[in-house]
Amino acid sequence: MMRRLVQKLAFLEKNPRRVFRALAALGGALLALDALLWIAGVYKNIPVWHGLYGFVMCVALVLGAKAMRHIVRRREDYYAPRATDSEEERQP
Amino acid sequence: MSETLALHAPALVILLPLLTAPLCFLFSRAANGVWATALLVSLLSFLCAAFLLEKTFDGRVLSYHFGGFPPPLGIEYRIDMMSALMLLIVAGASLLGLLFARRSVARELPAARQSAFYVCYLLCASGLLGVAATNDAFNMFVFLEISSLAAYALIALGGDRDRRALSAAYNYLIMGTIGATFFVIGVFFLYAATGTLNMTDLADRLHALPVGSRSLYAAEAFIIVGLALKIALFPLHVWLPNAYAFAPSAATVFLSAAAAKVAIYALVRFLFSVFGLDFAIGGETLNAVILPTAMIGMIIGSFSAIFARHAKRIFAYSSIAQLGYMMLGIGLESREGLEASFVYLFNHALAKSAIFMALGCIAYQQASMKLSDLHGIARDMPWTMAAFTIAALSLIGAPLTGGFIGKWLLMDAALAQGFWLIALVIAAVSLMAVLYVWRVIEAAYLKAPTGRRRGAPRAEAPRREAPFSMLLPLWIAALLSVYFGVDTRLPVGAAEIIADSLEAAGQ
Amino acid sequence: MTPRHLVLRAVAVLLAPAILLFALYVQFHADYSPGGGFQAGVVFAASLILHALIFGAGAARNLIAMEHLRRAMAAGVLLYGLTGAAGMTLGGVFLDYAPLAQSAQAGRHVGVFLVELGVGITVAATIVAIFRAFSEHRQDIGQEDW
Amino acid sequence: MIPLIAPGWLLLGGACLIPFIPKGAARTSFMLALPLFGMGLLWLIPDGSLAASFGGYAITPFRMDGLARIFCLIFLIATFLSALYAWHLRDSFQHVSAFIYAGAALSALTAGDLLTLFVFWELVSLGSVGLIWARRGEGAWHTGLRYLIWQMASGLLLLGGALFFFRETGSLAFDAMTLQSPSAWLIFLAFGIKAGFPLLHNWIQDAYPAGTITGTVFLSCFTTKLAIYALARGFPATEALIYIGVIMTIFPIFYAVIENDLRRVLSYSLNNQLGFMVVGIGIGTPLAINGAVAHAFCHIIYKSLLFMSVGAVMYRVGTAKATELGGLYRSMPLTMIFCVIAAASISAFPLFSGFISKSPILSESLGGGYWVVWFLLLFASAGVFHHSGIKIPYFTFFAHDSGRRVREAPMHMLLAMGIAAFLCVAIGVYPQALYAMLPFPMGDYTAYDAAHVIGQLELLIFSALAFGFLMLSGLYPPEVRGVNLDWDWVYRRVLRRAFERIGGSVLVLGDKVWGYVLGVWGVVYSVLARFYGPGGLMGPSRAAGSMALWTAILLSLALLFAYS
Repeated sequence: MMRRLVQKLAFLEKNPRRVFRALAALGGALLALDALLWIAGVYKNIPVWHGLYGFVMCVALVLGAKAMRHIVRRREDYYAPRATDSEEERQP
Repeated sequence: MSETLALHAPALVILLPLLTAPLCFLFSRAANGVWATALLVSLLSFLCAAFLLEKTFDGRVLSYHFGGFPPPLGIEYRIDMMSALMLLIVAGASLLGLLFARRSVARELPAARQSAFYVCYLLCASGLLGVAATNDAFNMFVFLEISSLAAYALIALGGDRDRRALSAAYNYLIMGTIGATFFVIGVFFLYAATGTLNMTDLADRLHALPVGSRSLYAAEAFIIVGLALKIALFPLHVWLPNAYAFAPSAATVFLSAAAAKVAIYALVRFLFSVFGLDFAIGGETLNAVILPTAMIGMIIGSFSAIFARHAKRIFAYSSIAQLGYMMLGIGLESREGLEASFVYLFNHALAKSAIFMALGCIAYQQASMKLSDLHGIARDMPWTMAAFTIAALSLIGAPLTGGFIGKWLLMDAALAQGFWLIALVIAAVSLMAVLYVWRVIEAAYLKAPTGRRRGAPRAEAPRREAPFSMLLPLWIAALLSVYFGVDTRLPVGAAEIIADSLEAAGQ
Repeated sequence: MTPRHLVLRAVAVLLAPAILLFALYVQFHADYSPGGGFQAGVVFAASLILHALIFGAGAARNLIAMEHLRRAMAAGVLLYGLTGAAGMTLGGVFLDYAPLAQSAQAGRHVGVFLVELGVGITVAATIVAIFRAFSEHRQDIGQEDW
Repeated sequence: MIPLIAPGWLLLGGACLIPFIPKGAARTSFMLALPLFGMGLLWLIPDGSLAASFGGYAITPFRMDGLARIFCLIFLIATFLSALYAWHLRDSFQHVSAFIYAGAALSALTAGDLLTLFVFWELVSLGSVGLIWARRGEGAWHTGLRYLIWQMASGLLLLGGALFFFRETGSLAFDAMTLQSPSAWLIFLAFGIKAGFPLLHNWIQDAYPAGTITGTVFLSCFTTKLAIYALARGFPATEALIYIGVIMTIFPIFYAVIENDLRRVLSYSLNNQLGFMVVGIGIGTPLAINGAVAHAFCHIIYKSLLFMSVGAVMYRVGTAKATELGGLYRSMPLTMIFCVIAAASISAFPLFSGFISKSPILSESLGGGYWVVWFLLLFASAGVFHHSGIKIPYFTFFAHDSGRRVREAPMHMLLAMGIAAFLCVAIGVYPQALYAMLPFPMGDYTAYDAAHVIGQLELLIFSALAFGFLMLSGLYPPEVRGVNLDWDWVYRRVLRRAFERIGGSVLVLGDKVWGYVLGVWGVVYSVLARFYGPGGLMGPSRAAGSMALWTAILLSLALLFAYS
């Protein structure tokens, strides 16, 4: 079972656009369902808001963080030798 | 039986060691025999003290009339809660110190002087016990002198290992004698003015006297200064560090736990029970004198401890700082302050004796007590250093140890009167305690042991753990200092009764 | 060794027993006339010190060894204490001499006698010992050792 | 029936016994049995409290009620899972530290007064620092010290607060307070440090990646959640908390996106999750508090699961840096699955635990009229998905193949992760069981209505789309080695440099002044030495002479006071 799972994942890994397209299709379907339910009057939320907001904010987040990196990033041994991180201590 | 014991216990607790001392001196040559006798007597004395504490825990006062002459004519021993607590501390410290002493003394003193050590030890203990028990001012002086003379001898006995002990003992002798003289001058002034030496009677007669008697003011000044010398209150503390540092280990254990505390007791007795706070040097004036000196003493003592290089001297200086805490509670002149002082005193006796026992264990294994020679000692002596760490935590005032409750009560007492600054100083001095304790811990646990020391006095065997007979009392003291940090009924209960009675007397 | 200070030595030999006798008088008549263990002890010690002054430290050591002096010191204190304790064990309190004999008065006689004797022994021994300690003191710590 | 021993005390007692049990199966079984016994005790102990007296103060060393009970339960579960995860460990120091840590945290939960709370609050610090020091090495030593200083500062603030509180109210009881007195502010700050308030948060990201593999799993469970409990108990419905919490949810996600060390990413994300809980407490309605508590409950499980899976990778590969990892799904598929489950939980996918606990907080922020807060929390939710939900599994198990081929995680780690993963799903599928244990009744609240589910799914899918879009277009910042400066830069670098600089100049100045002082002293000394020195006027010992002088001075002062 594990082997088949790994094979499937390997296939997906080689075709990232396929994954993206599947996701986009799922997103589109959700938007449609959202709008339909809103029209049918099941709830009073603003339709499609969550999706758009999520997309925009995530892009903003990543780009913002990318910009921030220019300011805050330093070499890895900046605080050495008074710091430790998730790596085995390397021998000097 | 119980009734007979209740009748005689106030005298027995002191007479047992007092009479055993010459007995040992007369008959025994073998140090071990003397040690065993002294231990037995100390145990009996301790049991008497515990019995007295139990008897007085409901606020009862026991009185013993010497020779059957009722006070104020005869000498009276009067055991109230405060006396009983001091008796317990002194007798307990003496017992622990003796348990510890056998191997330590055998290693540190030449065979010829070992019996003398125990005799002096017993005399010193009986003197301190006597101060705590007696209700007669002159008798108190006598006991103060018995304990002091014995203490000088005890310290001087360290001279075989380190000649500096002799000079330390000499300094202590000079200062102690001045202190005792001042004290007795004060007592004579009081006697001249009132015609009595019984302290209860003194208090009554003093208050009946017209206000403004000059000789009484002088009496109070002399007594306060004389006792301050015995307490080693800043700036009269200079004799203490060397005396503690160079005395034989077992003597340091006992003196640090009991001697200065008994002097504090005597001061409290005179200030609150005899003179009362509305007397000449009372109230505001006392506040103005004791609080600053206590605080300066705390800070200076801690600084000296931080910069000291000799492990025993570090904790001798720390004693000066810790005595400052106790004086602070007294200087606050409130019920809470007194309560805090006595709780602190009790817990400090335990923690400090444990610390000096741990240092004694180290001294048993190596001659040098320099911090630089203690590197890596925790590897060789894990049990000793573990107990040391526990006791040091109590000294710092870590939660779940006796030191914590003492400091907490003291801070609470200071805040109760709105003394923010004092509370801050208490906190700051506790942090300083972390620093000097840390220096020892760092040396013992974190530094790699230095190789063979050059010019070592003798070919030293590899360091090993101290013998069981020394570890036992050490661990008893260390564990007790944790126990009384969790179950505070005994120290706090006793201190509450003491504070109540002193407050009643001080009004 | 040629004898010197013949007069002093002769006088001392004559005086010493008299002083000792006087010391005993002061000791044992203390409860009716001025005196007591302390004074008697000092007087007693004075005779021994006189002896030592005249005949030298060696003779004094021969007369009574330091060891015995020490024992005497302790024994005196012990006599005092045990007498006090005896009152305690016989039904009184410490230093209460009444129970020591048939009648209270006789008991107090015995008690005071013993106690004063203890004081006398200790004082005499201590004073001689102090004198010895000073007179036989050797300089073993030089000025510069401090 | 209070005389039953409290679960926390049981663990503390057990911790003292651990060194005496031979290493190996006997000891590990003992360590697993302790939390199980604790759960049994928890089940037996009814609500109530135990009054005692300490140093003349009335204290409540033990108190059990709804709020404490659920936290106790999750702490015990976490202890069990972490201990199971650490089955392979043969380090007594870590074992004892971990159990003192867990026991102290549990005891702090059941503390009914500030003094008891303080005692265990400090013990938590002491126990936990051992898990960092156990990494052994200069870096770990310094990191541990920094961590300890923060924790001790928190403890001292709490102690000071307790003292003032007692002076103000005459009681030490630990109950709801208002931010109106200095004492409450001190206590608030003390809790704030442990809860990772903004600018007080750095110790989390500094210390957690520095812990041992198993130690960090323990660390992630207790300290911060204890602070959440304390806030829920002491400061419910304190409006300041809402805004503090919102900031806590926002700023860490930026750092999490660009951080390379995956355990540090998780630490930032932990900080962000705490923000949600703090907001819930700040809103303070019963539903919001329930949400915060439930979120803490679920959070402990999925966050420790995340730390476990990353830890398992680190155990096999030797590093947890995104730049060094990738493609590990081939070697460690089970670990990957558990990691994805945890990621889905923290991202609040429907049917996973995060969803059912986060929804009440979001609903209440909307219901309470905090529109801006709601917007920002929504943004933070998307951000969580981005860095914890996608980044952690993606860069560890997928992305570019690092070429590392290792063995699957050891059995006991898989078992611990499996149980945690099962709990994540179980709670998500059947939330009523958790809701029933919450301190306030949940009524007929359900997270699973159409609006919630669709809205959340939409948010997550489109966040994933954004990630895909950025990756495919190459806009996504590449993973690079490096450290990112955070607020701790101020004290780790700026203050340190300044201190060294100032210290240096002070030393230079000091040398000059000292020179003069020595010169003057030389003169004075030679005069004094003539009097006090060996053979001098005042005898061989200087000390005795000066002391006598002091005595005279003091006596004259005393007399002066007496006659004045």
